[in-house]
Amino acid sequence: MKKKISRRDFLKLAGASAATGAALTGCGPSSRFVVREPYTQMPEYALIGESTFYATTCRECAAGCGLIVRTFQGRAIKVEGNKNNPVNLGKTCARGQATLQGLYNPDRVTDPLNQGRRKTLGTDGMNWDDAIKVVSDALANTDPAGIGFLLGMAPDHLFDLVSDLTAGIGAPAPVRYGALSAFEARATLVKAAENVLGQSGLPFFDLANAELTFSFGANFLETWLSPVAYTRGFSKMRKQGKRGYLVQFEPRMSQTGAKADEWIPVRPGTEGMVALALGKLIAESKKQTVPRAFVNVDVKAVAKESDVDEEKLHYLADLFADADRALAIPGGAALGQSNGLGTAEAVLALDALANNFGQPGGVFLSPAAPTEDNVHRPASLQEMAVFINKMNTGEIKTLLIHGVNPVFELPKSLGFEAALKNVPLVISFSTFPDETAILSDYIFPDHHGLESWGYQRVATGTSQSTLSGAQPVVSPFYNTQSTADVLLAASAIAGGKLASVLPFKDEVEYIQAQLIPLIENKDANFNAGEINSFSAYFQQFGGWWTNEAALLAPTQNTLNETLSVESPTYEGEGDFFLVPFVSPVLGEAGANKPSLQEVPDPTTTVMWNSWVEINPETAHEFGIKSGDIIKIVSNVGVIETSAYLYPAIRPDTIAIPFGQGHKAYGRYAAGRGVNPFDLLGLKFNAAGDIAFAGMKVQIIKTGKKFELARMESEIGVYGEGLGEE
Amino acid sequence: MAENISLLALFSDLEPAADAIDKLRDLGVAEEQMNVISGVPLNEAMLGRKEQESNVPKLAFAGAITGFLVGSFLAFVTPYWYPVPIQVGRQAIIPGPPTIIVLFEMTMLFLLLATFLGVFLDSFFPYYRPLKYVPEISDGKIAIFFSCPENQKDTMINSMTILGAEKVEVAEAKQL
Amino acid sequence: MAFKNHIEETHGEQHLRQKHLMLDPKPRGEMNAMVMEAMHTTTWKFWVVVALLSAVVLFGLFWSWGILIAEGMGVAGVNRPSYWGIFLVNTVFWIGISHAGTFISAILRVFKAEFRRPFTRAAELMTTFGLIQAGFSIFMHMGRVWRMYWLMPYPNQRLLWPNFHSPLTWDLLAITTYLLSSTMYLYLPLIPDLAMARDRTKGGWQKIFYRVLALGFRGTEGEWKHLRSAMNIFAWAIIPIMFSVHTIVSWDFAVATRPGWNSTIFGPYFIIGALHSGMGAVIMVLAVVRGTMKNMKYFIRPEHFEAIGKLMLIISMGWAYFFFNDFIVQWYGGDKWTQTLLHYHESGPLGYLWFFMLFVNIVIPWSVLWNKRWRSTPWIVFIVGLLINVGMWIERYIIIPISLTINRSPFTWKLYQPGIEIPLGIGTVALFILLYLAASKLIPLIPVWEVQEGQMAHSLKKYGRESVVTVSELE
Amino acid sequence: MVKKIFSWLISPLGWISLLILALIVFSGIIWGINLTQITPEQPIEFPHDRHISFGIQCLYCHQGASRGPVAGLPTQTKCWGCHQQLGITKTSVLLKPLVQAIEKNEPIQWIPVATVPDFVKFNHRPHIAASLNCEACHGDLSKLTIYENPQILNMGWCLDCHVEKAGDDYEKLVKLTDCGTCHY
Amino acid sequence: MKPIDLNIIGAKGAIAEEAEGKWGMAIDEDLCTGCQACVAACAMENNISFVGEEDAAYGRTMHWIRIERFWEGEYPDVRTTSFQPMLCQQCGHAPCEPVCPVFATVHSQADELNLQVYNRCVGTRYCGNNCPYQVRAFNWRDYERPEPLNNQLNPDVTVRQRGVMEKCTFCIQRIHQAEDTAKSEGRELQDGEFDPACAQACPADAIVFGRVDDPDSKVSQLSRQKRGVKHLEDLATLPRITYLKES
Repeated sequence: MKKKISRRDFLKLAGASAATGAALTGCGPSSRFVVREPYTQMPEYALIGESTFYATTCRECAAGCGLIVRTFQGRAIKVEGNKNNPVNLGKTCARGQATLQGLYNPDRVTDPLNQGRRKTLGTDGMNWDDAIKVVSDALANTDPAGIGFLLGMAPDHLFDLVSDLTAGIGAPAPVRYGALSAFEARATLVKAAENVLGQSGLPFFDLANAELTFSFGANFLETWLSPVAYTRGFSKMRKQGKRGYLVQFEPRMSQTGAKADEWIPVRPGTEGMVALALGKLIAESKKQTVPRAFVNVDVKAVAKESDVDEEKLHYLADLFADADRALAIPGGAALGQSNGLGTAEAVLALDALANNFGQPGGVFLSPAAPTEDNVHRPASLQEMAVFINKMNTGEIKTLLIHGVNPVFELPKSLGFEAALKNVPLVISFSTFPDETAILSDYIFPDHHGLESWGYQRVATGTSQSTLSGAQPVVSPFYNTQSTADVLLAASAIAGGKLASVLPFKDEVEYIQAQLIPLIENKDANFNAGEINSFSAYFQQFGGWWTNEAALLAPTQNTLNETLSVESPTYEGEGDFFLVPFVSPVLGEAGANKPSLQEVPDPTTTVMWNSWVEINPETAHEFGIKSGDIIKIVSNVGVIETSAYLYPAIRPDTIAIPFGQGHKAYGRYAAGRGVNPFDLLGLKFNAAGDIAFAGMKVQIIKTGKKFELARMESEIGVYGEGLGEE
Repeated sequence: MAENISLLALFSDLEPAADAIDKLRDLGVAEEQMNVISGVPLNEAMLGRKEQESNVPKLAFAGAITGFLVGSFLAFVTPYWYPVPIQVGRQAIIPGPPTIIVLFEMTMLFLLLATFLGVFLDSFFPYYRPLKYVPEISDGKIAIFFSCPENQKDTMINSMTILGAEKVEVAEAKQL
Repeated sequence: MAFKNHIEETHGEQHLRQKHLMLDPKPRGEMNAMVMEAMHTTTWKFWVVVALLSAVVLFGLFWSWGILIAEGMGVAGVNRPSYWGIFLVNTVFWIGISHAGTFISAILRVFKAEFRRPFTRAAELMTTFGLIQAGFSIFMHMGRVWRMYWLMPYPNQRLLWPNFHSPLTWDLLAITTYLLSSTMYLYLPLIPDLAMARDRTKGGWQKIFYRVLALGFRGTEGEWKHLRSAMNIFAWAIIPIMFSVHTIVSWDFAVATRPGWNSTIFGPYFIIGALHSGMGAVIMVLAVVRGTMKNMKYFIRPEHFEAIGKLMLIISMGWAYFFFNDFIVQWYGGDKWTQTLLHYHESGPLGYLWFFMLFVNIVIPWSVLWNKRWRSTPWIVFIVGLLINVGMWIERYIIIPISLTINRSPFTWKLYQPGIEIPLGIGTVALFILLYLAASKLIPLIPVWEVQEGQMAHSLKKYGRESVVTVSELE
Repeated sequence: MVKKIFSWLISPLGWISLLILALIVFSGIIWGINLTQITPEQPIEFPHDRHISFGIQCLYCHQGASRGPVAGLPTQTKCWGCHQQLGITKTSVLLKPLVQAIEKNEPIQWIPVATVPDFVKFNHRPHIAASLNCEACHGDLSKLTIYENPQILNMGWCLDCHVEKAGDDYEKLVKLTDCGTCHY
Repeated sequence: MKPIDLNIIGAKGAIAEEAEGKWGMAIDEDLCTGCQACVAACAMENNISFVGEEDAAYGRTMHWIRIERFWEGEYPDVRTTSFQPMLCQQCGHAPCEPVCPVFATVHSQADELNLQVYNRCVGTRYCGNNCPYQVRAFNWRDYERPEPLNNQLNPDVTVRQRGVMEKCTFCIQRIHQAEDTAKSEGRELQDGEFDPACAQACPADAIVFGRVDDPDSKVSQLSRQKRGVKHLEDLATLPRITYLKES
């Protein structure tokens, strides 16, 4: 059992570890004259020649999966899922597996830098005392109203710490953002839940027990909310007594669509209308009176507008009506439309019609977070727009950025990069030299996630109320410092109000202070009487969670109010709907991991690059062949990338993955592929999320060609070059 | 007994050479004291000489047997060299058809090696010391080397010259 | 009347003598002088060619090979699923070339085809030099060529011997056997000619070179007896070896569980293919030797091109027969993968190669070589030989990398694009030619004693009014 | 000139000279190989014999051997545990590197001697469990200062012992001679 | 364990009746979501090199496991075939084994696995040609793994040199380690005690690993299901992986 170990002690414990990895030489016996360095002081729990396993939390996305990291002689060797963590139960996704290539990435920020907004990563190193002085001065000398904190998506301890700090000194609350939250349309989902379910919060869909699932754009097997948790749910759904049936409504077949039993290619933006029409037909099929929510729907008109046959609608309605445990899930691109909020409400109304609120295989509200949670969701893009406006007007004097890469993760049209110029002082705490970091005045690199302490509230994905715990698995590889420590130290130096707001010695002490309220709750995975033991258990188990499911059953039933989904409006001129989607493999920040770059995309098997998906029929019409470089023109931008003739996309739609197109971010990411955010306009839906799937674009053949690296064979899979059969 | 000397008679044609051999025989030169050297292969029958012995076929046969044994060693013994014979693709440790290939190739290899070696052994190749030879032989001349007692030298030279020898002289061993 | 008749007869005889080398004897000394002169007459053009080829060998072969070894197979074009590429194509090609030598000097010797006499050595040289290129190609192909010795059977502390289940081990045994025996078979009949060269060289390093190589050969009855007896054994024994070599090479493919490869006809199909390219190569070499070397118009005459041309026509027919045999069996009963493969051969991106192969391997020889005058013309048969060699190389290219594209796992199909194989392949060609050029200056390219022996055996005999060539059995 | 050399070469003296030359080249190669096998110089000339004479067990320092694949090297704090109590530690030239390492808190850079190549996956535990003692492979260290391999650690040596230990137990022999037991 | 077959004329006739092997897998295609977690996990566990875009495009990826999917039908009724993880089938009667001239790929009698002995491999690539599943990966180059990425290398797995063939080992290092642990604790290895990296990572639990010669193991029970098929079964390669088809 572990005692409380302060982080600095830990550094000494893990010590200067082995250099055994340095000269692993392949199949020759030339590993002969290798220097072997033993620990200077061996950690008491380490055994020579045996691996040590640490429980921590995955930081690759905000889902909060628990990890067990195998370390050997002070090196992290392998990431495995934490079997106890209720989010992932021992499983991981590809991104989680590759997290070690972030830790040992050859392109990390190794020292605190006086970056000075250079074009490339600066070499002007500083020492940490000066760095902390810079932060301290910034915090002390800026008018509190002029301090802007921009943090990553995850609701973690740093967010709590910064929230306490800003609240204490009267600065604006920190803003959390991540590209994933825009693609998930989280704000819309939360808003719709508030409207339909009567409570604010992220809905939890009990996929595991559903017999029939209609998913409207929710790509829950890839990146949506908590992919590993939903994949487990999917697996259980398929394995249950009567094999669960999945119908996916989306214009472009996602990986989830590929696993669905039926894929309904609806016109982008009409998902909500289809849901309403289905609601009417289901009620009719069930021989019920059509609830008021659905009475205004003209099924014929919907069929016409959505490009789904009336017959098909009838068939689907019967399917839904006959199912014992039917579930409808709104999400993803369906909500990223001008009518996204209406769509989300309409789909949730289907759940209401199925009467599955709080039932197995139905809709719940995610459990309340174990610790206090001020702002439960990341900022919507509209809120980001407001933030950027504040930057432009000079309202923000000092901007501190951590865990997010807004230059890359925000649509170009929002003008974040330009707005940065209007902020006098920008400090980045990025671990990697990403686009935002190199445009900052200073980079004070945080540890990699696997080198740092922390906790993270699990927003959704499990029925238990969960706080996922993080601890360093290796000693920091470079001269980096925890951002929390930097802020604490800076506050302490600044003195005055700043010091009194955060009277903590270091990060670990802060975390422990936050954990104290949990000791009370005895119905959890472990019990401890006092904080030191509690803290040790917390690290050992990789977090804290309730034993019992803590899901909340929605109460409100909205079927008696008329629902309507207006026709979607699209921005831009062009023949094609543009559907950007997050690369299921890379996510928003995986591009700098070489092995992840080489993991093929599940649906297209493309590696190492971006592509644009076009229906083969359309491509044929335009004379586009596989691998032709295509110019995609929207009203705000132009990008060029190779065409992938994708059989499962609407002929009037093209799709581009998000995840590549970095200009910085290390050797494996920079200069590779394109960023579809360059094309997006500034249309928001009623909940403030960007209508990212509501663009119309033009495509122009450039005559250039670049063959994509594909795992699949074009000959074997598409019969390319096999001649006429 | 008088000391023997070695003589060389050079003929440009087959007939006189054959006649000369008969004559030499008459003059009492023993068969094994004569040696015919030519630039093209001549049958013993052409010169009316008795057939030469060659060990080459016998050696070749011995080589073939050796090769078969070597092949057998490779095919039947070496797979059992490793403590537990290594299994591949559920084939027998000593697979039938491939064994035949190994046996065949090794037999043939050693057969031909022994044949080649046989030529060397039988002909005392390589031999770089001085030998009795005249370069005209490779121009198609036929040379008869024979030895006779020194006192018969002139008789021999005369009779050879009469029979059409281009040149008759005492053979000297020279560096070839 | 009688006078006129006489004139006609002698004219006929003269014509025959002009036509047949065997009836056109020259004194041995003169022939020797001609051969030596051919060997020693070297023009500046020769040195230009040698310099060019040496450069090609240095950069194409050794430099590229160095890169290949240092960088790994990645610089070549091999990939999944085409794990084998041009290296193996070249190996099979060169082994094929090498078959002509044995065919001419062993099979024709056994069957006493007299026209072979002047060019047996030229053909045997091709065998040895071709096999050297084949060996090079195989070693290039290996991912870790520095561990090559593990293929050899030798006692070692690991207690591991080669795997005799593997066709590649059979290959190694067979090619080693073939290389050794063909080299010995080249060397044995060379000894008397080396002795000849020794006698006609006055001094310098050449004298020592010939003296060492001639082993002290004089031409005694015993020496001739042993030599001929050995050559007889060789001629008989090397024929099954030659057959086994190319059959085993074909088994590399035929025993594999791959569509298109798993064919019982591959053994004879490969042998006939080898002879096809080999004869083409022989005729090219002869045309070049006749055209460029001094005095060679006496030794190599249209009658030889005519005879080889006839052989080529027959072999081309044989090749067509086996090709069709292989094709129809696969086409008729083939499973879906084989069907796909055959379809891919014809209509894939490289389908034109398939048709080109059939054109140059069948159409061209059939339409040219039936004509006696055409097939007696060196430059025509040279072009035919060249085309056949290109065609046969393409045949192996189709069998190896193109067929490897299609397997039972369609997710992996990928077309092969050659990389560093091309300079390496050109390097082997250059090395082959270079070795040949060197040999032509170092050893008598014409087996003078064999020619003389043949001329002794041939005579004209009159049957009534006709003069007929007769051969007496001297051997 | 060439002729002269040739005639000299075929003389007995020539043959013998050639033979000697070949021998020199051959022994040069052997010496080169041998160079790669000699025991390297260590940062501390560690006297194994003295430590053993004090009755210290191998496993006291190389404690991983009974538990897992690697026997391991002791941390310098372990060395220090005893050595700080010894007066000689401060004065001995031999121990200077140790003192320095402790002062600077830097690891001692040992050079492993009893190594197998990366492609051999050796595990100490089953060997100890099969009641082999350390001397069986590492030799009698009570007579050595710096460790030297008592034999070349090659596959033949491993295999010999494996076959011997398997005895008549066929199943054990199969396991102990399986390629996958050591190479993966 | 059966003693060695002394049969001189190597018969292959009896293979269909051979034992079912030792280790095996059942892969449920209905559950596999194609998420590639197994691919990444395998690469991380087994020190698999990344080859870069150019080589990846040319069919030189080094993954030991890949997910295959094809397309069926025409738009709008188009759909993918079920995602099929393809890895070494550890054939009982492996076509890759006999063709290796140096015994670099052999059948392990102890573990009933198809072994690739990297240090014995000379790189003839015949095994790769002869594998009907095309799951072997060749080290086309010494692929660069810049500092400090090499810190992550798994010490239990050999780092392969250029010119060497490699392939899935069923994570033999984990098998050995688990067996060793069980032995040191004096007990039998339990079903599900350990998993290869792919099965361990699989979020959908589509990959189940275990003893196929134990009729009670989870993998045996799954393999007995009616929807279980062996890939390319007609080649009589005796694959140890059973694919459970979508019902």
